[in-house]
Parts: sequence; C-alpha cells; structure tokens
Amino acid sequence: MTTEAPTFERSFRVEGITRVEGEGSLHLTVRDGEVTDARLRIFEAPRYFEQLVVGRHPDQVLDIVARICGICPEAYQMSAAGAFEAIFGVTVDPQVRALRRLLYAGEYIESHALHVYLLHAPDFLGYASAIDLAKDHRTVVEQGLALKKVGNELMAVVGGRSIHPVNVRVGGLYHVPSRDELLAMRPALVTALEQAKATLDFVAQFQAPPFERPVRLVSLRHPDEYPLFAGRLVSHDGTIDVPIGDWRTVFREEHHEGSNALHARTHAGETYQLGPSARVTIAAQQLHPVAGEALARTGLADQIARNPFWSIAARGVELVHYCAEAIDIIDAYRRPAAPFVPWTPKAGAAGWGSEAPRGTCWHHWETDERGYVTRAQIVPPTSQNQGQIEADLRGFAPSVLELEHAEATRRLEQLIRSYDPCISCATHFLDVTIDRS
Amino acid sequence: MPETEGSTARTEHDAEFVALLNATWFGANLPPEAQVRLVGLARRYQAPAGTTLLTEGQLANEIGIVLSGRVSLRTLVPEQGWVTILTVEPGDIFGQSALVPPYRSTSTVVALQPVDVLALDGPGLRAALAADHDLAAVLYPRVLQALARRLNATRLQMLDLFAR
Amino acid sequence: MVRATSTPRPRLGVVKLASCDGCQLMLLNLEDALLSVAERIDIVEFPEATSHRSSGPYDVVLVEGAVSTPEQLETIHAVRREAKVLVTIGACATAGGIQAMRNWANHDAFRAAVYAHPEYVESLATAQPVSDYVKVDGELRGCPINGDQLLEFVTALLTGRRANLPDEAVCAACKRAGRVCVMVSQGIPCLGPVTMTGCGALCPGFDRGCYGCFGPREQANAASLGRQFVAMGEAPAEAGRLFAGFTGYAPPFRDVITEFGGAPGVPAGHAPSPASTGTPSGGK
Amino acid sequence: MTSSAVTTVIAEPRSGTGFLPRAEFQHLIDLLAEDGRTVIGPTVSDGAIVYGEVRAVTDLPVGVGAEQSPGRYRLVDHHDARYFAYAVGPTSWKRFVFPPTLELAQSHRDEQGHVSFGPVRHEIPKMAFLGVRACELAALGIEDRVLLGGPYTDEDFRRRRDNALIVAVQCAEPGGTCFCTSMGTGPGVRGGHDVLLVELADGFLVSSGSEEGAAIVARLGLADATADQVVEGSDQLVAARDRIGDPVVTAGLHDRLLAKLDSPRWAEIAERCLACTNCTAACPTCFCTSVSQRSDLDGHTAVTERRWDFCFTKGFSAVALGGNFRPRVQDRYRQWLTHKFATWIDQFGTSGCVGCGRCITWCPVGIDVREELNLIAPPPVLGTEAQAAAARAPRTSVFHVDAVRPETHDTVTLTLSTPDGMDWSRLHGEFVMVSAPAIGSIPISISRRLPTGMELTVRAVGPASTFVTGLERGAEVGLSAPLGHGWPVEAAHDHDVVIVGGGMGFPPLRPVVDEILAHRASFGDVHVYHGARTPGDLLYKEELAAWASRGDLEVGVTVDRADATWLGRVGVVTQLFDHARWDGTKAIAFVCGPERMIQATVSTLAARGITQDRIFISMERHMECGVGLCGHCQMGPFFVCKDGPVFSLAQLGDVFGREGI
Repeated sequence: MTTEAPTFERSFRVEGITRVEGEGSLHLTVRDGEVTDARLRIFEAPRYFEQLVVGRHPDQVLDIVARICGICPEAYQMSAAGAFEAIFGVTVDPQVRALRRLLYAGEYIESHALHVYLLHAPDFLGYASAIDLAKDHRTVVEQGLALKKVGNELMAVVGGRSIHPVNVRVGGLYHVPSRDELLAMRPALVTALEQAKATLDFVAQFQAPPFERPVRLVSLRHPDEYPLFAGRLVSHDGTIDVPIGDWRTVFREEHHEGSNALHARTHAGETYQLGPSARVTIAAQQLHPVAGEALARTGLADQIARNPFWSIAARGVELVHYCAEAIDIIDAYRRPAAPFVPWTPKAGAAGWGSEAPRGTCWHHWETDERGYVTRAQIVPPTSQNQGQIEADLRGFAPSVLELEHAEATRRLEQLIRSYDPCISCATHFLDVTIDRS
Repeated sequence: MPETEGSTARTEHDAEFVALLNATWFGANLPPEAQVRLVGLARRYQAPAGTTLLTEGQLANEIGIVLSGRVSLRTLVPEQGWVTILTVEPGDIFGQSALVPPYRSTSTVVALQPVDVLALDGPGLRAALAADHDLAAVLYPRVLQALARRLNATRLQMLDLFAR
Repeated sequence: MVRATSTPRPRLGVVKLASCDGCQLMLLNLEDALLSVAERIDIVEFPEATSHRSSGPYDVVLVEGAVSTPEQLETIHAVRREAKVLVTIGACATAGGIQAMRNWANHDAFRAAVYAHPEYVESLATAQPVSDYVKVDGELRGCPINGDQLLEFVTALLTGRRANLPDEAVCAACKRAGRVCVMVSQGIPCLGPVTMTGCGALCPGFDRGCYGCFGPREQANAASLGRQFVAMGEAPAEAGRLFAGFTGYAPPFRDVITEFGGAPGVPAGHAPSPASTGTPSGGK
Repeated sequence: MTSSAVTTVIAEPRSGTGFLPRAEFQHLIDLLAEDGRTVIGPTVSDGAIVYGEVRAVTDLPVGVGAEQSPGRYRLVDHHDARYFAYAVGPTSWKRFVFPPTLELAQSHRDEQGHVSFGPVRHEIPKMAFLGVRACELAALGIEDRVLLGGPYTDEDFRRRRDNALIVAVQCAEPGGTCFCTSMGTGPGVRGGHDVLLVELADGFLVSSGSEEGAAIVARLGLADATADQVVEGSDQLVAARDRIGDPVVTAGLHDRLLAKLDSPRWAEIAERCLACTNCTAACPTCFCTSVSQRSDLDGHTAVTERRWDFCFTKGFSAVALGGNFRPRVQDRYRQWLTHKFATWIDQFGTSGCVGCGRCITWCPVGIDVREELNLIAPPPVLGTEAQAAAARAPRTSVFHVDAVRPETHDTVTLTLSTPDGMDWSRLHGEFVMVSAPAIGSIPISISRRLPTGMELTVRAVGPASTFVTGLERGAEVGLSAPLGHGWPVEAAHDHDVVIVGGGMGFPPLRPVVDEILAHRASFGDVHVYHGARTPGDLLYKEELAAWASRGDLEVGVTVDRADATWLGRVGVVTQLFDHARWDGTKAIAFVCGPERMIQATVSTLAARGITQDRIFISMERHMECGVGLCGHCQMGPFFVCKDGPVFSLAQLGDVFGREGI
C-alpha cells in the first residue's frame, strides 16, 4: 500500500503482542530505512494498586500486591515485605529466610520454564505456540512442562499454591513446613536439575539473531548469595552501586515527552536492562557452582551481556541455579521454632527491591504509627525495561527490513519477548499515546 | 346468545325442565319454588360441535347449564392463537358474566362436542334475584361455589406445576 | 450406542480484561493434562500462549478480569456475541476483583493520585464483574481459580455433564481435611464460613484465616460474621476491611463493607454505597 | 445437678482392677503396636488437642488441657504430668470409622457403550483408639444403629469398626460446653470399650470390657489397684459429673420440640447462623454424605467418591430444576436440631445427640444448642430397641436398553432387561438408581415391571436425565436395586381404587394399574385420572385409550392448557372427579405428582370421603444414595428413599405440606 509513495515508509503494527503476560502492542514506523518511531504500547487497564493499599495493615498489603501479577506474585510480596521489615526493624529468622528463598526459587523455576519453553522457544524454532511445537517435538514441551510443574509444586509446598501463595507475612511466614514435607520434593528437584542442565544445552544451540549493542545491565548483588531480595543495587559497568533502598537516588520515573508513558530512566535519562542477563553477568560469582559450570560450558557469557536474544540462555542458567539451590536449602533445613518474628508497628518509610524473574521490582512504602500504609510507590521491572526495549527495537529493526513483512514482525516480537515483559504488572505503567495517523 | 339454526326447541312442559335441573349439580335440590322461578326463565337448545355459544367481550345474555356434551372457554392470546383455559362438563355452568356487571363474557365459549344446554335469561334472572330474596338466598351460593372452584383451579393452573 | 461421542472439538477462546493473568496462567499450569486437553479442545484464542488469533465464533469462551475501561466494555459485548457459552474465571471477572475496591472511592481522586497525567488514563468510574454487563453462563471462582476445578470444568465440558463445583462453605472442606478452626482455637478472623469452597481450605491449613478469594457462598450470612469479628475485638472498619479483598464487591460482602467501613480511600465510618455505572449498553 | 432421668450403671473399676504406673504407660502403647495396630489418640496440633497417630507418650498432650465455651477453644497448661486432662476436642472418632472422603466404586464405559461397575474394597488397618470418652462410646453406638441397623448397611464402616480396639479413658476434666449428663451418655463409661483407663495422679487404673481387652490387660501384668486408688478414681468421676450439672431438661424434649416447628426462634437463630457446617462436621454422629463422580477427560473411566455432606448447605436438599425443599437457613437449622433431638429417636430408637458439646464450641458464632433447646422447648427417654437386620449393600447391575419409545418431546420410555436372568417383576421396590459413569446417579420410578426387567419413563431435565433419555437401543446402564417402598396395591383388594397421576407423577402409578388389571376381579370400581401440562405432555396416550375402552375402569384425562385443536378436557386434575358420583368411603387412593398438586388432590379426595389412612402419596426429595445412608432425603422422621417414597397421609401427619421440611 505504501510502495507507491514518494518516500518508502513501512509500518509494523502488532495490535496484540502474544505470548507475553498481559496486553501490549507495538507500533514501529520506518522511513527510508531509518526507524522514526518505536513505541511499545500497554493497554493493560489501570488498576490503581498504589491507592488500593492505602489505609491497610501491612499483612493485608502483602496479599494485595501479589495480585499485581499472577506470574511473579512473590516479587511483589518480597519487595513489600522487605520494605516493611526495614521500617519496623525486623530481622527474619535465618531458616524462615531460607524458606522464602525456596518459595522464590519455585517461582523462578515456574516462570523461566514457562518462558523458555512455552513462550520464547517457539520463536527460535518457528512455531506459533508450544501447542504447535508439541505436535512435532512433544518430548521437548513435556520436559518444559515437567520443570514448570516442579516449580509450581515447590511454591505449593512452601507457599500454599503456585499463583498468589498465601504464606508470606511481615516478619516471616504464617506456617513453616515440616522437614518431611520438603524432603518429599527432593527427588523431583534432582530430576529437575538434570532437566534444567539439558534445557540450557538445548537453548544454547539455538540461532540468535546477531544483534549486539552496548547496554547498561542493572540488578541487585549480594556478596554471599545469588541476588534475590537483599544486597546492593549495581550496574555491571560499576557506574551504579547504591544500597537497595536508594533506587530513587539513581533512577526516576519519567514522563517521557511524546509517549506520555511513565518510564524509568537514570537521572541522566539513560535506559538500562534488568533481568536474567543482567543478573547472570553481575552476579556470576554468586551462581551455584553447578550453574557456573553449566554457563561456562555454553561459552555464551559474553553474548548474554550484549545480545538481548540470549536472555533465553541466561534463563537456562538460572533454572540450573535455582534447582541446585533449592536442593541445598532442603538438605540444610531444620524446622524453625516460630514461623515469624513479632514486630512493633511504627511510622516510617523505606524502599526495597527484589529480583523478579524479569528484573528488579522496586517498592517504596510509608506507614503511620499503627504500621498502616499511608503511601506506596511500586516500580515493576517491565516499566524499567521498556525504554531499553524501545531502544533495541530502533536498533534492531533495520536488520529485518529486507525480510517478508510477517517474518519481520515475528522477529520484532521475538525481541520484545526476550525481555519476558510482564505487562500485567503495569501498576501505573501506561502508554496511552495512540498513533492515529 | 347464539342464533343457531334449529337451536330452539323450547318445551312447554315445566315439569320436564325441573327434571333436567335436578339432573345437574347446579340445579339439583333447590326448593320447588326456586325451581319454578328458574324454569320460567329457561329455554333449551342444542348446538353442534364447533358452535360459538358466547364471544369474549360481547354481552352475555344467558347463563348456560350444560346438560350434555363439552364446551370450552377460550381466549385469544397474541402469537399463541386460541388457548383453551377450561372445559365445562355436564352439570356445570358457563356465561355467569350475565350476573356480573358489565354483563360481558370474559371468554369465548365454543362447543367441543354436540351440546344440549338449558339457558337462563340473564336480564330476567337479574330482575328475579333482585326482587325475590328467597331465590337469591338459595341460588347465589351455587354461583359462588362454581366461581370458587374455577378460581382455585385457575390458581393451580397458573402455578404450572407440571413444568417442573 | 451412546450419543454424541464424535462431535467436533469445541472451539475455546481465552479473553482478558482487567486482571493479573494468573487465572489464565492456571490453564498452562495444568501441566500433566495440558497437551491432552489441547488435543481435545481447539484453543483458537489464547494470546498469552499462542500467536494464533481468532475473534470467534467460540463454543466456549473463558473471560478473565473485570470490566474497567470503555474498551473492555466493547470487548465484552463483542465476545458475548461470538460465544455460545461464556464462562467467567476468577475473582475479577466474577466479582470485580481487587480493583473493584475503588468503587467506593472518588474515581478522579484515585486516578490523580496514581497518574501524573490522569487525563490520558481511560477508565470507567467503576470496575465491575462481567455479569453486570452481559449474560454469564458459568463461573469459576477464586483468586486465582483452582486448577482441579478448571480441569473438572474441562472434563465436564468434554463429557457433557454438569461440572461438580460445590457451593458449600470453605468450612466444609476444612473440616473434611481435619483442620482445626483457626477462628475458634486461635481467635483469628476467618472468612471461611461465608466463603465458597474450591481452594481446599488453603489458608486455615497455613495457620491463617481465609481471606475470601472464592467469594461469597450461597446465602452467605456475612453480616453475622462481621458482627462476630467485632465481638472478637476488631474495630468495625477493620472487620469491614477483612471483607474488602478480592471479592469484596460481591453483594453480601459489599454490604458489610458499606455498613462497617473499610473501603480504601474512604474514612472509617463514612462509607457510602459503592458507585455503580449501571448497565450502559443493554445490560445483562 | 445430676437429675438425669436415666439410671446409669457405671462401669467403675472394681477391686481386682490393675494399676499401671505412669512411668510404664509407654508399655501399653507398645503392646498395642506390637499387635500391628496403628494407635490413634490425642495429640497437640494447630492449637488444639486432636486425634492422630501416637507412637510415644511424648506425642500425648502431657499436662495440656483446653478451655471451652461457645465459639471459643484455647489450650491451657495444667503444669502437671497428666495425659488425658482435657474434654473432647475438634476431632471425633467418626473420622476413623467413617472417613470424610471414600472411594466407593469405579465404573467404566467403553467406545461401544458397554458399561461396568466395580465396588472398591479398601484395606483397613488394625487400629487402637486411645482415649475414647463415654460420650464418644455412645456416639459410636449411635453410628452403629444408623449405619448397621437398617435393611442396608455400610460395610466399609462395619469393617473399620471391627478393626478398632477401644481404649476408653474416664472423663476427669469436663469442658465448658459438655452436657453428657443431660443426654445420659456420661461422664462415666458404660460399656462398649475393650480396655478402660482411669487416670490418677501417678498412674492409671486399668480394667477390661471385652475378652480382647482382658487379654491385653493380662499381658500388661499389673499389680492390683489399692482401695484408695479406686476411691480416688470414683471421686474424680463424681466431681466431673457435678461440674457438668444437667444443663438441658430432656424429659419430654421429643414432643416439646416437635410441637414447636413454627417457633419464631428458628428465624432468630438464622440471623446468627452462618450455615457453615462446622456443627455437623464436628458432631460425632452426623452421618450425611454425598457422592460425586470424577472421570478422565473422555468420561470413559470414572470414580465414585463419597464425602461427608451437611444438611446446612443449600445444595443438600436441592432437587431437579432448581427446586429445594429447605430453601432457608432457618429450615436447615430446624431440620438439624429437630432431627438430632427428636426425629432421630423415631428413626433409630435413640437420640442423635450425646452431649459432647462440640457443636457449641466449634460454632464460629457460638450458637449454644443447650440454650436454644431450653428456649425453644425440652426431651426423652432413650429407646433401646436394636434393629437387627441382615446385612445388605446396594448393588449396581448392568442393564441393557432393549427399546426406546418416545412419549413426548422430552420424555421417553426405556425398556431395560438384565442379562443375569433374575425375575425382577417379583422384587419389591418403587424406584431404581440409574448410574451413568462420569455423569452420576439419579432416582427413577419404575413405570412397568417386566419378568426380565422393567420400563422406566424419564424426562430430560438435567445432565443425568438427559443422558438417560439419550440412551439408544443396545446401550448399557447401571441400576441399583429396586429400592424403597412401593404402592400397597394389596391393601386395595375389595376396595374401589382412585389413581391420580399428575405430569411425571403418572409413570410411577402405571405398575399399579398393571397390577389391578392383572387381578381385575379382586378390586371394586377403578378410576384412573391423569393430568398433564398440555396435550403434548400426556403420557401413554394409546394405553389410556385402550384402558378406557375396556369398560371396566374409568379413565379421565385433562390438561392445564391447550390450543383450539384439543377436544378433550382442560382444567386441573382435581376437576376430573370433584363432581364424580363414586363413593369415597369405600375407596383407596394412590396419588403422585408435584407436591402442590398432591395437596390439592388430597383435599378433594378427603371431601369425597376418603380418610387419611386410605390415601397413599409418593414424595419427592433429593436422593443421593437411595438406601437411607446419606441423609439427603430426610423428611421429618423419615428417609423418603427407604421409608417411602410412598407414604399414607396418616403416616406423614403434619409433616406433609409443611414449609421447609
């Protein structure tokens, strides 16, 4: 339709991006081989979480923020719990803290297996869905489902259920499982660990589009453990290194002229990348030895840091890590005497973050003297990645212009999926610009 | 009141009419004086199946007592056509609207079988009931009983019990 | 010999409104049965899982999420037109979800508090369950829905019977499971007595009270339970807030919140009845 | 205080009773375990003393008790060494002899439509119940009567009962909600145990109540208890009795309660009652159950599972097409309370309550039956007749569909035969339970008895009946029994007979007409009346015409509404005979149809001189098991499935036509 126009302009529109969690669309305009506009639009309905929690008891808040996202409820629970515990000065019992890591490990295994096998692998292998993929490669999909199931079961044992677990409270957990209940999970995890290694070997053979670009990778880092819900907020190039609560000193949520979206940027206006590629790069030293070896075997460490498509390998590495760490936690587990530490409410404010499977989820909470919430700020990982996704789209689009339109569109979607965007999490992340021209 | 062909064959013999009355639920065992008053207001007619004996909305000039055969009380329902609400069997009455203002029939009465009817003149009966309190005292309970039975039956039909 | 054994595969769609995606994720969480289900059901629309798209017609459509924007209102009417059977899944679609808690508050104030440019945010004054706008043929409750119930629903669909989804209280499942009542033995407020079962009495099994994510059971006497919470020492607004969760907009819970207080953004003791958009385009 | 009307014989330890020092209690547990028994007893878990596996003394609630009041239970520390110093907690032994969920049967339907049914027989472990109280022994006795005392029995329950050795412990610390004294069940153990323990400060008095118990006591090799020790034990029991007092006046309670079916108090309770089922779940005698089917995705293999159900849920009393006989919470509370304390006595010769107080403690809003009973009314002398009956479990047989005859647009008559050659026409019973794998079971009245089977006339109203009406010739289906009590046709010999069938109430009466025509000379005048909704809904039209043309029975047919093409009668079924000339004083009537139609019919029949004892009606209720074991079809003192569905009006009394019963 545009071929007869004096200037060659192509428009890529994907009105509903599929195989992502939530609803978004892509609008990319290319003029004379140059990308003039790249916009990822979120049409997730506003849900007003930051207002819904005002006036609530912190324990109720933990249940509510889980509902921001059905895929990564733990990220929201742990970030909020960390902030409240910082305000009230609570130190969680080490065994209970290990259980929280175990619960979160279940979420990683579930989320990454879902993304690798059901959402992202079909892109690399040329299928529209995992169901189509299963018609030709049933055992591959079954392996993915089996891994995913172990993650879900782990969440159910520690958290009650896989989606919106019920066990997290300020100061610890409501209920601690018996050692026997955890040991019952061990055989499945041992199998899962082998499957996770096979998964990494499998995805390492994929052909990723050659798209390398400089980027700033950001995640939490903790000297003694793979980053999850503690440590400092750092970048891989060393330019950022602040306490976990100080996100605001480095970043801000920005009203971006022309897109009317709240994107997070550095104060200098730069984009950055969160998620598995960032963590694997930044916290390589904290990876479980088994996962470190597996990563080394792939030889992809450098690619992961530079090419967003290789996030699939980073997810594979983290699958190995969390299966191995879960086994270690179970082996060392002794049922704690009390599931939670009682706390005294007070007025205060604190920021806290935790690493959702798709990147750092950062919160800031304020409470009154009864400990009830007076104010909340919730910055989901995808709203932080959005700027980088759009930048990558601008950089990547020219390389697919020669392809047939449908194939080019598919490649662009594949790039977006590399970030595992969780659009449902858009608590206040909403791009309402509609290009009607 | 139908002007059906060959429908009037009024007998001169009151005794025969009294006997007919006594064979019906409605007219049996009334005092002799009352029976004589009624017989004085009665005519007898026969009508073949399919005859319309009364039309909904029109003046009801007679109260009919079914001696034999079956008549149906019908009403026209949009989109459903004629719906039979009730059938009247020998011994029972129809056209009692002739006693109740505005004296118009509340349904259309059609003979389903060849019928033999003893009909009481409406205006005449109203005048007689107004003037003769003894007659009214014995006849109204019968009319009320007929109405009550019909009301009760209608209520049960409305419940549509067999739909469940 | 038995009828209807070789009917064509039913066409299934999954549609999302305002929600967290957790309920449709439950479909993917049926790991052991997922591929068997996909062989027997033609999944024609399920954007979270497949790039194949279809705008209908559907034999069955599963709707997740509350109706909270003008666009979603259009969507739900379009989906209803295309669906033989429309089933709402989860607390958002069946009861309005957590976002329906804003229905008591001033919508503009809420919007301004969260968004720098509220004028760009399109949303209806209230978030409401799907059944407030279109006819709903069936529902799966829960926040999220329960995987066993989802599988039972699919099995019933395929075998042509009614799904076995009990509407009894959480207590019934709790007692069959041999759990000790947390309300009686520990004084923990629990919505189990007025909440529909389906979760397997999860929360009492984790030493905490039920927070009502499956919504009110039939004839839920929520007012009596609210009075009991107050008798146990909760302030009225706190008692109300216990109901003001994921299904708080469902009528018997809604009435308790209005009577006792506890809606977000509304001072305790001043709760008005929640706003309602009515039924703008044809209604149920 | 202890003014219970029942004189109790208390099995107090006599001299010769042994003494087991506290330090040697583990020996008893080990002895029981040595015999291969799983020892189940009190243990502290989740803030309460519950029953669970006990392997060692340390598993017992050492020094732990509980405070109990309406809606409240809290553990307390006695700061002593006692193991059994508590009143009963939330668990009852019901859980171990009558499990909350139980797989009953597996069924299979193959691609060709062949069906098979197989009962599931569970492995039952040998068990020892440690710490059974007097009230709990009474509860087990009541369950025995309910589940083993009728014509049909629960064999799984029997096997679990037989496998459980009972070690009773005398009550010393009654709780704040106890009222066993009023119900005549405690606190003293009066039998039913194998071993009896009385806990003293430094050990236990041990005696036996059965041969098996005596053997165990002998193996303990105990020294005799001293007289002081025996006195310490009996003083303890007297103190317990005094602490409980006599909170409920039970004399005449049965009659007083049933006289108050219309009390305004029921509605007041419903304001508080959550209908949450906790009282029934905690009750050691409530026995209601439901069954459901779980199947594979294709519906080929299905499992029938029984689970505890509760009369407080709305679905419990639901019937087809949204009907419900107990629609309000007040109806359900009244059902529960009157059954427990009154109609249970009519049915089983004993009260359904043992006074353990669980329903009071575990009610989240603290509704106290002691208070409610005293407010509404008062109780009973325990009947003690045990009904011995041969064990009989309902069996599902596979039947073939030989013919399918459409009756109306939504109703068909199936001709079924059984391949096992049994002469079904000679078996009594009014209805069958028709089972479809993965779909469920429904009760259907027999509409004709045949030597090789029967006819069933079925209307498609729900999934199960739609499935049954959709069966084609050659299909297979599972059937249980013939069940229930049918029409007492023999009682009508030498009488005139009036048969009134409305709608789907007519098919159950067809066997009555068949029977009469087979022995026509034994009956007087016979009148058959059938009412239907429309002419298209009339059943057995050709048969009705054939009967009418015989000349030896009157056949009347009417419909509720018709179009102009219908030349027959229009009007309610009672109009067929309200001016009839027959004499009701010599007649017996059989009536079946919707309950409201039956009411209208019986009043018309009564006006024609037929007395209540000569009017027989068939009642509809929610039926789940068909044999009086699941509790759904409870109606006053009856189970409709087992005691009915056919009742005489006199038998039903004022239960008939009462709202919400």
